[in-house]
Amino acid sequence: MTTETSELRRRVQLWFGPQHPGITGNMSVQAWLEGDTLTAGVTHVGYLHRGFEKLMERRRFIQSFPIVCRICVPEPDTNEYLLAAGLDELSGLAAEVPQRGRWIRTLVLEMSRLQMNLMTLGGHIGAMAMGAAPNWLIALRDLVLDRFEELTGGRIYHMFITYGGVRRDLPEGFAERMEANFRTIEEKLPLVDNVIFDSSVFRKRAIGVGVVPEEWVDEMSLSGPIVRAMGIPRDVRKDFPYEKYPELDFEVVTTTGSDIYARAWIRRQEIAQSMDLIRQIFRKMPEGPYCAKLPNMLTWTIPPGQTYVRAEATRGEMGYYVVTDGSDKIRRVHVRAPSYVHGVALLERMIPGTNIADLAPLMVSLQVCPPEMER
Amino acid sequence: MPLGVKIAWSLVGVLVAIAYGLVIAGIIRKVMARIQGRIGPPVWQQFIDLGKVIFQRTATRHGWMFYLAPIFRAGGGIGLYLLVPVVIGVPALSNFSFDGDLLLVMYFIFFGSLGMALGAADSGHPHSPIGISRGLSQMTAYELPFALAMVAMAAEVHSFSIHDIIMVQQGGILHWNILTNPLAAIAAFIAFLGMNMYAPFNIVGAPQEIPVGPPTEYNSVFLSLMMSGRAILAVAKIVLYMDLFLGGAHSILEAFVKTFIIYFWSVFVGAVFPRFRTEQAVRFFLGWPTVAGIAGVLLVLIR
Amino acid sequence: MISKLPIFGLAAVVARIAVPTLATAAGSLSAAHLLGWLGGLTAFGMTLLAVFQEDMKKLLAYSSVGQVGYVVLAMALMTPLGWTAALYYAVNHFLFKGLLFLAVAGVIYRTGVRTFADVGGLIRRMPASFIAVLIGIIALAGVPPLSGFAGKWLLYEALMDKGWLFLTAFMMFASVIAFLYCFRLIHSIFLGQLKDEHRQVREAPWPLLLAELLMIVPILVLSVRPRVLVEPLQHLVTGVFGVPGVRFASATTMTTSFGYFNAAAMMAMVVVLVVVLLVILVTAGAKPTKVNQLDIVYSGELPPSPEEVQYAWAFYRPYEKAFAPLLKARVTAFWNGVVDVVEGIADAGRRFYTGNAQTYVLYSVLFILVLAAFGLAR
Amino acid sequence: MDTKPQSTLPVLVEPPRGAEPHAPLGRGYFLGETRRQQPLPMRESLAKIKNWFRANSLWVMAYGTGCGGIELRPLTTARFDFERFGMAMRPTARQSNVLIISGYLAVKSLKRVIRAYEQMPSPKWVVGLGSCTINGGMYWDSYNTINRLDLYLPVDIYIAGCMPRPEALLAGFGELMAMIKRGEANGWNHYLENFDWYKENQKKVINDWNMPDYNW
Repeated sequence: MTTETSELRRRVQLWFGPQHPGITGNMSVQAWLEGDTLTAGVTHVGYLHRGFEKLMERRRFIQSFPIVCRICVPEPDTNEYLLAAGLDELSGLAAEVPQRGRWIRTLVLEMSRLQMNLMTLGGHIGAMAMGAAPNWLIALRDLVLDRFEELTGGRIYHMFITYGGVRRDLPEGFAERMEANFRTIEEKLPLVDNVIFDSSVFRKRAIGVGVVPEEWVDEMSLSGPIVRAMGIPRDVRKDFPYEKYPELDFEVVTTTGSDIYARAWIRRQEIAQSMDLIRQIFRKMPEGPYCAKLPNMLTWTIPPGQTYVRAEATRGEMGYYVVTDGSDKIRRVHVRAPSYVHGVALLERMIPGTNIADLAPLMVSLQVCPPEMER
Repeated sequence: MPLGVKIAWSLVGVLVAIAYGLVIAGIIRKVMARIQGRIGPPVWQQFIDLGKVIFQRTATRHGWMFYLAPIFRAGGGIGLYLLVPVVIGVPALSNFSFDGDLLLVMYFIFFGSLGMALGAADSGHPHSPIGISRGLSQMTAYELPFALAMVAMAAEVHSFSIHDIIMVQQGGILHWNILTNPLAAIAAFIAFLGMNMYAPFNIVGAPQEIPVGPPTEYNSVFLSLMMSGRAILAVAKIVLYMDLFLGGAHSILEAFVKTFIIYFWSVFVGAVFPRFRTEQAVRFFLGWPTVAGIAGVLLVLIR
Repeated sequence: MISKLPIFGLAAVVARIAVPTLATAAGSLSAAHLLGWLGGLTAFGMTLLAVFQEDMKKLLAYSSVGQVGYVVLAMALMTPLGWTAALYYAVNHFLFKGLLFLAVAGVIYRTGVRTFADVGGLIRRMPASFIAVLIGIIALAGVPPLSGFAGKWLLYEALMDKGWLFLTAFMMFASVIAFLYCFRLIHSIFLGQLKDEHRQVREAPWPLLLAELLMIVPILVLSVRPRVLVEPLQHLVTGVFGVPGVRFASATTMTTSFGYFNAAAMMAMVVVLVVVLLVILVTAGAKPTKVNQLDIVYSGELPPSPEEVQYAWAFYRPYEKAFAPLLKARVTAFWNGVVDVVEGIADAGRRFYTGNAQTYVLYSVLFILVLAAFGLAR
Repeated sequence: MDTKPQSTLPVLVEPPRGAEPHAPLGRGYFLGETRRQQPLPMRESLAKIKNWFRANSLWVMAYGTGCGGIELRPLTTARFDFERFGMAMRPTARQSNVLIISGYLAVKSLKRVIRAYEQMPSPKWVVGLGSCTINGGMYWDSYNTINRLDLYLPVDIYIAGCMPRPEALLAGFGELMAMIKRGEANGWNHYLENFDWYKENQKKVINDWNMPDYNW
């Protein structure tokens, strides 16, 4: 009469996504729930797959730039920079990129890190249903987007960094307007700190939740804020300096705890760090040309070769492996996307034992960016 | 007053209460929006939403129990409202409050919740029972400080009659229970946060976790009844609190002002907090709100 | 229902011997007060344990023990009102718990499983049993329109009248916890997704349904006219104490020194509200299309089998976590002891619950006879 | 000879994993008894009033199908705030009226979008956001995306751009509201009237078709 209840009936299968407000984009986590604890989870991708790496093999070098920025929608500039840096290196254009061009590239990269961190910090508490802080932070992010629009003409997709430098020089009075925006941001941030880091409920929800063990760092090649939240000062900007980062004065932000709270704290510190770096850039930037003399984009060919370039995105180390074969198109490109590691491998490994309520904050704190996972 | 006239007045009262509940919900959306730095919807947005939902061209249902959730939600709200005197001394607005006492009112709150849970569970969606499991867990937890406060109130006047509890508070603000027994009032008002399901206690419908909990499958006319039920339930609960702690109301205007203040207590708390996990919410209510309630009862015993 | 019989024994014993001694001892911390807290703690602890059961019958067994706790508490009050409450509660509990056991027995008989996770969605196959359980749990939860509320109301009025304020609040808390298992009982068996192997299940056999009907009718009568039962019980109690606890203001209204309650008006209000709202729901708006079982909003994906969509196992896990400090460490040993005892009692009790309708009817008749004999003897 | 009228519906739905279905394949789990084909012209009394209510309370389904989802965040939050026009995000398809296809659609997403669309109660509207929904945009030659959205779903309004700014979205929604008030936004009617055509198109691109056919 009494039979042992089968495993199948003890658990409930739930899909987080693709149509789910708790998911950070168009992806899904198929999870199994027992009581209120997730016992297993599988990440499903493919909802956004466009085949970038394939599409680029059919396009000329300059045609690849509009495509490549769509790889990570909220933070496109890292992708543009990496493709540009790879092509620079392979074509020998790297030596000709003028100093100001490099400074502007660094500026754009930092601005994009700033706006992404502002959004993600709001996401941390937004995933726990606190509406006010994300609203404020996204409004602050819009200020940075305004500057992007002024500089590049686009709010989200900029297509600004190209091989040989950047597309145009800074507009008149750009630094002053940026400074005014920074003052607004700095005025608002203490309020945000107050409702996030001083909130007893957030502390209860975030401290000790979603801890990533230190052994996984090398085993799973983790990077970015996840690693820095363990106290390991690993940052591509310091370890493998690129562009003008060696000339900038900054320390890698670290903390201990490795939980959701620690990662949120890292992002909060990096917002301040980005603003500081941008101020330094404006101070140190020399006058001069912003772009090398470019060859005819329709006939330009790059000699055969291959290279791997990397940069620090807000999510971790982002890398491009670029192969050229002497034609006017890229032979092969592979994107090393941090979200792929964090969103598929790490997330699946962390789901067992997670409370159902903690999945959304966990995903935000791992900063999973679905389009980057699928390319 | 003849029964027929009384029923007619009550019907008017119910409609007014639904409208008032919708207006309050609209103002809340506006206030929340302003806190978040937005303009927010117009205050009458809830009426438009309600109309839109009724005018939906198609509707879907599951089993026949599916009908029960909106009916019980609205029935619980209306029933609760009918048992609570709104304005003292005006027979037209005191509803059927003489047919029941505080215990009945307390259990009528559960009538709506339990019925809603039963109906929603029939949809077969896993989010419904998960949400209900969370909601019922939280309900038992805030019930303890609430019950302590109720017991303190009732012991003070040696009666469970809401009318008696109002009458003992007459004669100025110093006689209000919120001042004569502040500890019990604290316990009750914290329980009120849990009852109203604003953050940090909005664990039932949590969109980031189980969108949107029990009413996931509800649509069209079902949803409209649920929305009006929620509106009148909110009004009935704040009227109950007004009667218990703020000395009731002598005029409709006074009732509006007092209920408004009571409701906004939970909104302002809700605007600046994220959400608890279920077990954290349960433990919270069993912690110092309960201690406050016990102290409130002790206060009555000492006196 | 068997577990109720000792209550009457207890009542008789307490009435003859204990009243004089205990009543005189009432003052500081009386033995009655201790007995009261014992009853209260039993009600709370057993209710809490019932919430976490995965087996239908175990849930009902724990629930019964918890309900006996209420009766013991009411007995310990040593007031006319308290005794009336205790006796009313006992009779009422006999009715709805018998109903629940019968209905659940029907489900077990037809499906052959006793674990919540193994059934579900049976409302489509066994609607009559569903209605029986629905009435049973509404009466058990003490939610207004049905007879359970009168029992709860009498108990609270008696407790407040005696001045045991903390016990009143504690009992309110415990009785709300009962909602948790009430909901679980009905949801996990009858609502949600129907399993594939139960698509051909038939309604419970008619003798069982008849027995259920025998229970439902008195419950409904008591819901409208609790006076029918309270008045004779009152007579019994008045024999002991000399003063009545409950007065009857009208045919349907009961009053105590603390409050009043009109059962018929309540029932009328609920019925009118439900009918009116149902009419509104059916006539207004678009005509609903019935969709099938697995046609649910599932994040845009197709749901897997009904087994994996039904949330039934470990239903109140967060609640268990919240009470973990209470259920852990040193207390565990104590509760384990309690559990062993209770399980022993439940196992013994299970021999009476044969699942055979005739036996149940026999029990009922015997019980009523004993009740009548008891009443006559007074 | 079996004289019972045969179902005109093709058997499409696989039973869930590990289940031995008792009901006829394709009917037991997902399908209702009859498929309700409602030719729904907007000829009803009070149509104007109803449309006014519908237009002023658009509930958008929270489903960011593509890149455009990134501009929906600013749209809902402090700076652009679409709630002041009575719009709100709803997390469940049963309670939403507007489906925003924010950008390109991968074939895998298309399947989920169709399912979500069919579960929404009518009247319902589809907003195509970005160039990708019009002609494929810059992914016109990708092997995994669809190029023209209106082959698969009835699009009521397109908002062009890559990606359109929040202001453009607000303007688009304003236009949609005006269309609804005029009674012109009848995409869902079109879907019902040409149901077979839409299904045929959908099945052409979705190879592993295991979707229930329902339309209410």
